[in-house]
Amino acid sequence: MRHKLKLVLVLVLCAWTTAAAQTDTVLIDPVSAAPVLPPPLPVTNLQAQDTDNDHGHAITLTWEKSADDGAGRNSVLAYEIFRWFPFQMDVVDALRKSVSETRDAVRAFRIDLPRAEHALRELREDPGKLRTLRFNVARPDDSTFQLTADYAIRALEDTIAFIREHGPILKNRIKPLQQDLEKALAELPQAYADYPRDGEWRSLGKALVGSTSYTNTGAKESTDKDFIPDYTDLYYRVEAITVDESIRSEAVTVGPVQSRGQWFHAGRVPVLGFVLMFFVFTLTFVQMAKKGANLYVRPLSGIEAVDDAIGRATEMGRPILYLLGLGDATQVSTIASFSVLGRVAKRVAEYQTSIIVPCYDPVVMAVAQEVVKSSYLDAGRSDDYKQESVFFVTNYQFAYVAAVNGIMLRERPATNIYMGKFMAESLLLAETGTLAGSIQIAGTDEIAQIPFFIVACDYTLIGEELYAASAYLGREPVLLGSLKAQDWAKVVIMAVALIGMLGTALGWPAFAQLLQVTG
Amino acid sequence: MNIFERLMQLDRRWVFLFLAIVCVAAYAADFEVPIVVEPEVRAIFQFIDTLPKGSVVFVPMDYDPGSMAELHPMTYAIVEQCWRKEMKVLITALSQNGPGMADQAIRDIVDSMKVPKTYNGVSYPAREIVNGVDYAFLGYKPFPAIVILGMGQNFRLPFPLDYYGTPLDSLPMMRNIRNYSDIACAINISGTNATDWWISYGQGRFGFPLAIGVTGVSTAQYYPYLGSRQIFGIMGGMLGAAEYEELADNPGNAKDAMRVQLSAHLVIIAFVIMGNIGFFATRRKRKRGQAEGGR
Amino acid sequence: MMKQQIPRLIVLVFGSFLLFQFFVPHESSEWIYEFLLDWNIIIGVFALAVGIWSLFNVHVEKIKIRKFGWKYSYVTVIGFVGMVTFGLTAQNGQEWGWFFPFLAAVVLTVLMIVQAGASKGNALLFLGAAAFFALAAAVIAWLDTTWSFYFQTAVPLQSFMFRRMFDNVLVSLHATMFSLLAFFIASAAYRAFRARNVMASLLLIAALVVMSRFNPYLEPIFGEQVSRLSNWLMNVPNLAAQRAVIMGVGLGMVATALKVVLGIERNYMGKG
Amino acid sequence: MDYTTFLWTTAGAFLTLCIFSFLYKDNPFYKFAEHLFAGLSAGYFAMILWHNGLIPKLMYDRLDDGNWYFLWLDSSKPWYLIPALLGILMWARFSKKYQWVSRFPLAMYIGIGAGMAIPLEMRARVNEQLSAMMRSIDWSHFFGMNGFNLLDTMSGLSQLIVFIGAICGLVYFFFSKAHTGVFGGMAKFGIWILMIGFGASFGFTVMARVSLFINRMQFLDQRWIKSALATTAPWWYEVVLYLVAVVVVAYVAWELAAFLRRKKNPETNQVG
Repeated sequence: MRHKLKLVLVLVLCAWTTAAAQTDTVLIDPVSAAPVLPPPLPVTNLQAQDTDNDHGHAITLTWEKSADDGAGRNSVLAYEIFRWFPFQMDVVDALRKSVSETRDAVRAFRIDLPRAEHALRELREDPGKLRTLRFNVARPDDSTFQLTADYAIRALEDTIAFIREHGPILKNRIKPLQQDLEKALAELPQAYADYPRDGEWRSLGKALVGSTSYTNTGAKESTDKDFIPDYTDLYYRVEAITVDESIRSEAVTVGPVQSRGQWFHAGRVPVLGFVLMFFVFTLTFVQMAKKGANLYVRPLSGIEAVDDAIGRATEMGRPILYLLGLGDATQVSTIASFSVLGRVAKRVAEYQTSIIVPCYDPVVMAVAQEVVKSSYLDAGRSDDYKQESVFFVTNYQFAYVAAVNGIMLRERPATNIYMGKFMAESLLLAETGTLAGSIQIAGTDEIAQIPFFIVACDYTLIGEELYAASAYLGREPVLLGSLKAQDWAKVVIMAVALIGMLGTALGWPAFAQLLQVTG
Repeated sequence: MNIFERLMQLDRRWVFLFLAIVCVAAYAADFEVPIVVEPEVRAIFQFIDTLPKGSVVFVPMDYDPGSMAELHPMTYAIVEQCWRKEMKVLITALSQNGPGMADQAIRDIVDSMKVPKTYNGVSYPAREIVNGVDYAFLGYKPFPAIVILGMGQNFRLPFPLDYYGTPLDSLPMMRNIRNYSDIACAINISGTNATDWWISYGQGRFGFPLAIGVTGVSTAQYYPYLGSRQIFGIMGGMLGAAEYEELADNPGNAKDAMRVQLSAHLVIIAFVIMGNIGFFATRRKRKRGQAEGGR
Repeated sequence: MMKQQIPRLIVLVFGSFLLFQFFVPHESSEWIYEFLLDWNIIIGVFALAVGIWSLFNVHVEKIKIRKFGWKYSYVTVIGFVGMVTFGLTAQNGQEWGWFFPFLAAVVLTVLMIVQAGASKGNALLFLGAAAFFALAAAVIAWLDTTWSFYFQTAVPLQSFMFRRMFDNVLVSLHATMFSLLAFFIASAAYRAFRARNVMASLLLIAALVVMSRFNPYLEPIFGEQVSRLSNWLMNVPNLAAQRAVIMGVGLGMVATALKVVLGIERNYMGKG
Repeated sequence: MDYTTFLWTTAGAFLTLCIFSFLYKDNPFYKFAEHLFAGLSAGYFAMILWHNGLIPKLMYDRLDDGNWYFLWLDSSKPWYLIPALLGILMWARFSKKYQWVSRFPLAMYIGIGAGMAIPLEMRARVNEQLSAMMRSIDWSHFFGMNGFNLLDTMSGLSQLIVFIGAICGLVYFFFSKAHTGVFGGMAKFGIWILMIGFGASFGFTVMARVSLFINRMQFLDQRWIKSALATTAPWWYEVVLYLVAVVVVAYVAWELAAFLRRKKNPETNQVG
């Protein structure tokens, strides 16, 4: 432990000297030092306000460019932003650091102790093992020093004694330190309010030349280094800087300003609008469908193939392989695939053939088991249901593919159905399926994989068709109603796109801007 | 069963076997693939080739080991060309995991400069490449946009010291180099979106000649900049690298891989054409059969 | 009621909360959001046990009915147990000590349990053997100090065996499986790229043009038009196709998710 | 190359060859590699989840004083007991009778996914694409530098094709209207654009996939064969190399014999 502290000191010293050396180099730079620049003019009209549409902990600064930015002497390279920090922040930082360091030390002790004990035992048995010693032994800073077994044993004994003695002490120190930290955090608002006493300006960063705004986004966790407290008076200042950082404009100060979180995100109104529109469409058409309106849907060959394929499997006496893809159960494409699986499994149960569902994710497997089970129940054949037909393979892309390829060649399913999210493995699966002589029906929303399915499968549901498949297979009016809603939403989208495009072209960009989502 | 029907029902394993044999043979063989150099690559080569001795070529290597396979050959060819022509090279690595790899690449090229070579009919003697005289490697600094802007003012702003910790003014080569106005051109070889900044912040603001080398996947998206003359050349992926190696008469990994790539592509195209010939031949027969059946 | 209505209510409550949470940037809504995401991770971790149970069941079943290729099931079980053992242990020094006997004991324990599950009658014998090997493993673990267990720290993820297994075996298998695509893309192209109708022809021609971009033998004939055309295909029709598919998929996703949240689509959840 | 590295590389190379043998047919070597891959990867995944999911989410991060508690009682975030309990409900799946209990956590899982997806997908896939479409055409490009040059991706004509293509692609996805008349024509144009885009995307991928195979060849050649035949390598490296080669040659010969035998009596001819 002592040598670790020493090391830290040396590192800090090194860092400081390097930093100092670097600053020196800039100052004596002979090329740029030739003509001394006059300081640029400061920014004007500096304003600070809470950043909109966020969770708080952020302030946005806006200003008008310095007269020397892009015009005048054109000497501005960037704008440097400062915030006023009360010294209390240092107290908080220090406490935070010691909490985390103490915790790290306790954690490290837990790993080091058995290793040190092991090394010690080994060394005592056979001093020759010094060369293969895995444990870092503290050594004096002396280049002539030669590590001997005796020294190593003594150092290890020291280390072990140190850990044994200080481990519990450190462990017990964490809680009091944490309480101190909480207390220090509670005092922060007051410390900020004491501006300009007991604090100083610190640089936050630079905004590139030509920019007129800067957002100081802090962390919301009080344990984070960049924490900015909400509802606390903050002060900012901006300076224009030149190539030579020591030549800079006079500072412009702004404040006090407080950050706070918003309860509504105004930039996302267009999304809300579309969601509500869709919601209304869905409810309307579902109601219409319930009342018995005749809803036409155009035939999809991929869907019609499903029935034939199940019939074919029954004739051949071979199973049906259903893959849900690589998505987890939170992904909508997987959820859509569950619905299709339900329909397919019901037909499978009715035809009394069998289905195999190898899964990539345990949760997906659990849901798929429920789905298949209830489909068998619906078909009135719950006795035929075998839970083992829906099983987990592995959660590693190409291992899954290898295993499924093996299943395809050994079980020789009559039909392979791929629905859901597929990545690079799409072609591997589909080609192996063709080799095994299976009829293949695929549906995915992964654009990059659609070409491969189109090429290798007999029927492919492209993109949105995957999401319509369940409604098509179920033929329930309620679900067909929601297809109608999708179509009307498409009409709205096309109309909006056309109006927006023409509007932008004819010099009326307001419409396009209205629908722009920000944030 | 005539030949076309056989062609239609060819077991895919013949395709696999043929492809595998061709690929392995192409990998093992030592034949030269004719590489047709596109004008956007030739522009880079000729620009560098016609530079006078002692000019400074700036090569920012903004990629990490992930895209090494495609981009390393470009760097090797360009830097060696510059050194053979007795030019100076300035290198940065604005990708976080890149500097170590870039350093290794520089050492490799320095080693290969120790033997005399003949490129495009011109013999070049062996040369000892000296750090600070023939090249300077500035290393990595975060925030590429700021670094690129800062270098436009003075290289010493973002890089007071080079990668090896030497102050820039102690390097003989850097004494006369202040900012972009002192370099002949910049060839940005990049696997990240730093290319966007080189184009808009670097070239856009300071107007030096810029060419880029990017990964195959992102090649298509940078072609518009060629049309608007913001860049004077572009090398895309393995193909672009191979083209440059061809121009520089300095075959390396990219040209090696191109042999296999090309053979594989040819095999695939040949099979597609064969499949279509078989398809049309049998279709005519099928149609005839149907017609006869109808009669 | 318990079996159907409550799950549906849960979907409605959580679904609509997260739907509206998107429009509320405030810290408190964010806090719940992050907490809920953690829930999903935690449930996923617990579900893994179910997955592994299923994996073992499948292989035990295979061995039991002597299904075609049942012997290979042992390979899977050994691989799994080995990797888990490597993932929980790390060396303390350079030596291995009794690590490999320990590994063997652990593997044998699990194999005996599998055998007990697959056997028809003498299960007790295998369970006894499993207990014996488990005891042996425990004794070795107790006495041997050249290595230790690490349950709470991620040390084993960097340990010798785990890393080597990953770097050499898993990565090799993964990369090779992936590289099979080079062959499959060829056979798929051969089989499917036939000008059957307009659509297939368009697919075929576009693919051939883009592929020819890499072909130097064509360049002298067509000049640079091929590469320009392939660029155009990638940037114009491909972009249009992507837009159409993305927007359609977006609507389909929203429709499906909405149906699930509102309980219109109930097929994904079991009945009875 | 030291001998452990060489042996591990040999293992990787051998498994690489095993997987490649799948191109001929399903065979014992592939089965071995496949089952090993499945077991190892499941174990790997379990350990990653253990060390990066379970421990940090449930144990480590929840500890404030460095102590390790059972089940987070007494820690400062006791509410993490809720997801843990829900996770334990997942284990109801082990019982056939109480399986339905696991529907509660599953419903939550799906509810969170569906609810989150509605606004997110609406924004990312519909609103953003719509905004991009509205700005996609720069009319000055019709008259300015590019004119009507079809092959220029920036020309006004190309931009117009992207816009119309996307609209017609959307028309193709209409479900509740028959594809007839003008509407049918638009849908047809839409599916053509889709097909051209997909073809281009297919052709573009070929090069990347072939690169994967080149990469595997380079692995076998440079990492394995060259290191075994290196002059500095011990003699037995070469022996190991030849042993693997003998296995490969023997298997090929065996399969060839089987192939010829099948040719003689075609009635036993079987694929795969």
